[in-house]
Amino acid sequence: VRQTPTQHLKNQFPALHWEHELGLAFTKNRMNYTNKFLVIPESGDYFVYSQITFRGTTSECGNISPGRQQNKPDSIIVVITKVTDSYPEPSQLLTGTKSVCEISSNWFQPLYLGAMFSLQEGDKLMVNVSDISLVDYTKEDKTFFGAFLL
Amino acid sequence: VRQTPTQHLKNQFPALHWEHELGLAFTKNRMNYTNKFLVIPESGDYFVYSQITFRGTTSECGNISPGRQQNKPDSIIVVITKVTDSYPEPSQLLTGTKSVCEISSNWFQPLYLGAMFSLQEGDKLMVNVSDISLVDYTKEDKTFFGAFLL
Amino acid sequence: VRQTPTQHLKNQFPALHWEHELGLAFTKNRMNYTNKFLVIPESGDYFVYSQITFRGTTSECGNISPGRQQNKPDSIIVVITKVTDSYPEPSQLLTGTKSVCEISSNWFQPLYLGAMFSLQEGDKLMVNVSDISLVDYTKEDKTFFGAFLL
Amino acid sequence: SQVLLLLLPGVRVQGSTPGSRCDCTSDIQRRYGPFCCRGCPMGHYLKARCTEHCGDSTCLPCPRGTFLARENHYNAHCTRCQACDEEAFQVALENCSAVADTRCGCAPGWLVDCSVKPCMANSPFRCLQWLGLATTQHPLAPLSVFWVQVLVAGLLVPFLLGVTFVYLYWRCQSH
Amino acid sequence: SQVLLLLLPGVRVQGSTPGSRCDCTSDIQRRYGPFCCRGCPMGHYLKARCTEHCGDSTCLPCPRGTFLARENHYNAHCTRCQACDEEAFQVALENCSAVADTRCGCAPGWLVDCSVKPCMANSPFRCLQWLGLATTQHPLAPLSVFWVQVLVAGLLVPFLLGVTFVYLYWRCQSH
Repeated sequence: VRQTPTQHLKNQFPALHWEHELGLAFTKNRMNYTNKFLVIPESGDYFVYSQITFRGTTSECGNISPGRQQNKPDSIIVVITKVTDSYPEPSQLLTGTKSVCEISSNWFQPLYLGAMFSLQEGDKLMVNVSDISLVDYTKEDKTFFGAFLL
Repeated sequence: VRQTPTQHLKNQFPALHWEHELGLAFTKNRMNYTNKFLVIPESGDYFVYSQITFRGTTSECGNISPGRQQNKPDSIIVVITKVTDSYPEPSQLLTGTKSVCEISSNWFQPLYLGAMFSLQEGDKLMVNVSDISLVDYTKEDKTFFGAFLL
Repeated sequence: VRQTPTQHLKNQFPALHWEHELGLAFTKNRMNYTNKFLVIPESGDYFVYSQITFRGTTSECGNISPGRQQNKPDSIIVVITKVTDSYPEPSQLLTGTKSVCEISSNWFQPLYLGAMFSLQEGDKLMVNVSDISLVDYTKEDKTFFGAFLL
Repeated sequence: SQVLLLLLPGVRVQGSTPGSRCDCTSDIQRRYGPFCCRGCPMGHYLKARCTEHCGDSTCLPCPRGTFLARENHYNAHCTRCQACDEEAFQVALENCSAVADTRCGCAPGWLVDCSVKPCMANSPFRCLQWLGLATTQHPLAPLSVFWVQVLVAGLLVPFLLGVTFVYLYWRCQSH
Repeated sequence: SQVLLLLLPGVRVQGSTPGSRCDCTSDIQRRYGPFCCRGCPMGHYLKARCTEHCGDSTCLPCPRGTFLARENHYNAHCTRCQACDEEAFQVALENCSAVADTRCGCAPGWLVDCSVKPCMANSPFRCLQWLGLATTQHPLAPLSVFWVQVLVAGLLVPFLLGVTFVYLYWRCQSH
């Protein structure tokens, strides 16, 4: 499932939209993708993974002037979230969080996540990010999201 | 298996304690967790993975003063180690090592590792880190450790 | 498959050579390694992964002098590439790309990649890096590359 | 290899108010195969589904260190409580209970210092001692020492020159 | 669970010039089991192999948003077109077609500013407005303005005082 990000959810970080048919993206064996969610077709143990490449121009924190106080960093966060019928609140399965305080004119870096979970048929997975405008969506080999039954 | 760190081993980096029953953590199919070790129930090929989120206040290295020499960085290290009856010394399966020289007032970042290994029944896996006090153990979706039979 | 890098390919980034028999490295079930390529023995869905640990001495970008302009960062890039008989050009399956602008005297950091792909019998996988001289090939637990059939 | 499941003694069957209508369409019940079951209350997880129409699910209390804050659910696992970051001098303002997560914060007399900008709801934070505010909050960063020197040089030198100039001028006039 | 494959109506069979020799050794054909098949043209992907010796493969046009730039291939998937980085003010100089990827660049009057050093073929880049070059390309960073002031104050003031002092001393001696 490859990535075309649009901002949607209210209370959490915005969720990403994904391309799920073209190029390297595919869904098979009844794994379904609808409106930002991967839908689990059958209960079992799944390996869930994602990489998000973030990029930005320099942060205020990286601005070095003589006699400067140490600034607070910005941050980049990616969360793989599960939404399930059995409980009214989404739960955070995986979180990648990194501080950003770069002194260069611009920066770019990936955050990778992957782990095994017991999921139920009908459970839905999505990827939320702290700031969609920082996500590098230009190439499908840099930003991706997937899951497979073990 | 989720993480509650306590320092124990002498000669290597300290090993982490893990929560293996509550929340997202679980063991099944005779995979066992005892005293910081995942114990391999049957010989075979396993995918072993872990993420450790480190966090700290600024390092001396990041202290910028005019005409300063370039300092040596601190570092954060995570090692997935195998202990086996067939050999008296533990062996390092996977290592994530990163230099840290942040100019911000504090920093946080994850290190992720994952790969396939042929393991024997009774082999034990543990996670060692360079400095337990830098490990963010507050939430199970940030710091985790797992293995599954392929 | 463990890593002994030599520079070879023309138009892309240089490809790495790998150790595929000694230590933790192994090939089995007709998965073959020849001349920098993992060769896919049978069509199917594979999980492909790699970690490259990069290290270098400080970059010009990290050189902080009072009144300095913000410099452009260097970068470290790792690409897992597929070469197939069915198409005359290689295709990039996974890319990890990070800017580097460290103020310390030296730096080191890993880039990890992993995802599932539908591959055909005879497809070949290789790992390319932006600069072989920055790759830390000293220990097999820091820099590795692998794939397994799901 | 198979999963080992332990039957726990002391199981308590939970349910909502007896006699309330049961038609599987309201939030309260949920269809599991032929039956329509009532959900579990907060602080409990679903151990087994009901075995008769409009029956009660078998729900067990969340183990210590876990919680579930919502009513009428069918979750088979309780969520793990977060731990407070002792390295950042955080304290548990409210300990985790079976129905609510730990609430981390700063002890009285300590200041919440958000670790990132912008500061969001669950951003990491540190606790700074309020008392020693002048020293810990804004310790004299080594860099401002540099500025003190510049200031001294920038003021003192002209002042000294000025004094010398006035003295010489006065001596010159007095001859 | 099995994969669902849809047979698409309106399939077009592709092939190279009829009558050209067919011996599976040249680049043009490729052996698939007993048969030797012709490859697909650019802009098409392989839907099904030929069913007779030296027959044509069944090739379909690449869906919108994908492309394949090379001839006589047997690829079952088209490559996805790259997107231009709008956050970096990039524009598509050439939109993606079935036979060529998107070509990203900067609009007329904008400057390509490579984001990394050394700058390589597909290095990330930003577009800077050319017009305001003096201000945007190397805007006099606020920082260096500051240093100029320090320099002026640090040199000029002692110099002026020095000159006044010498002048007065000279006048004093000459009386």
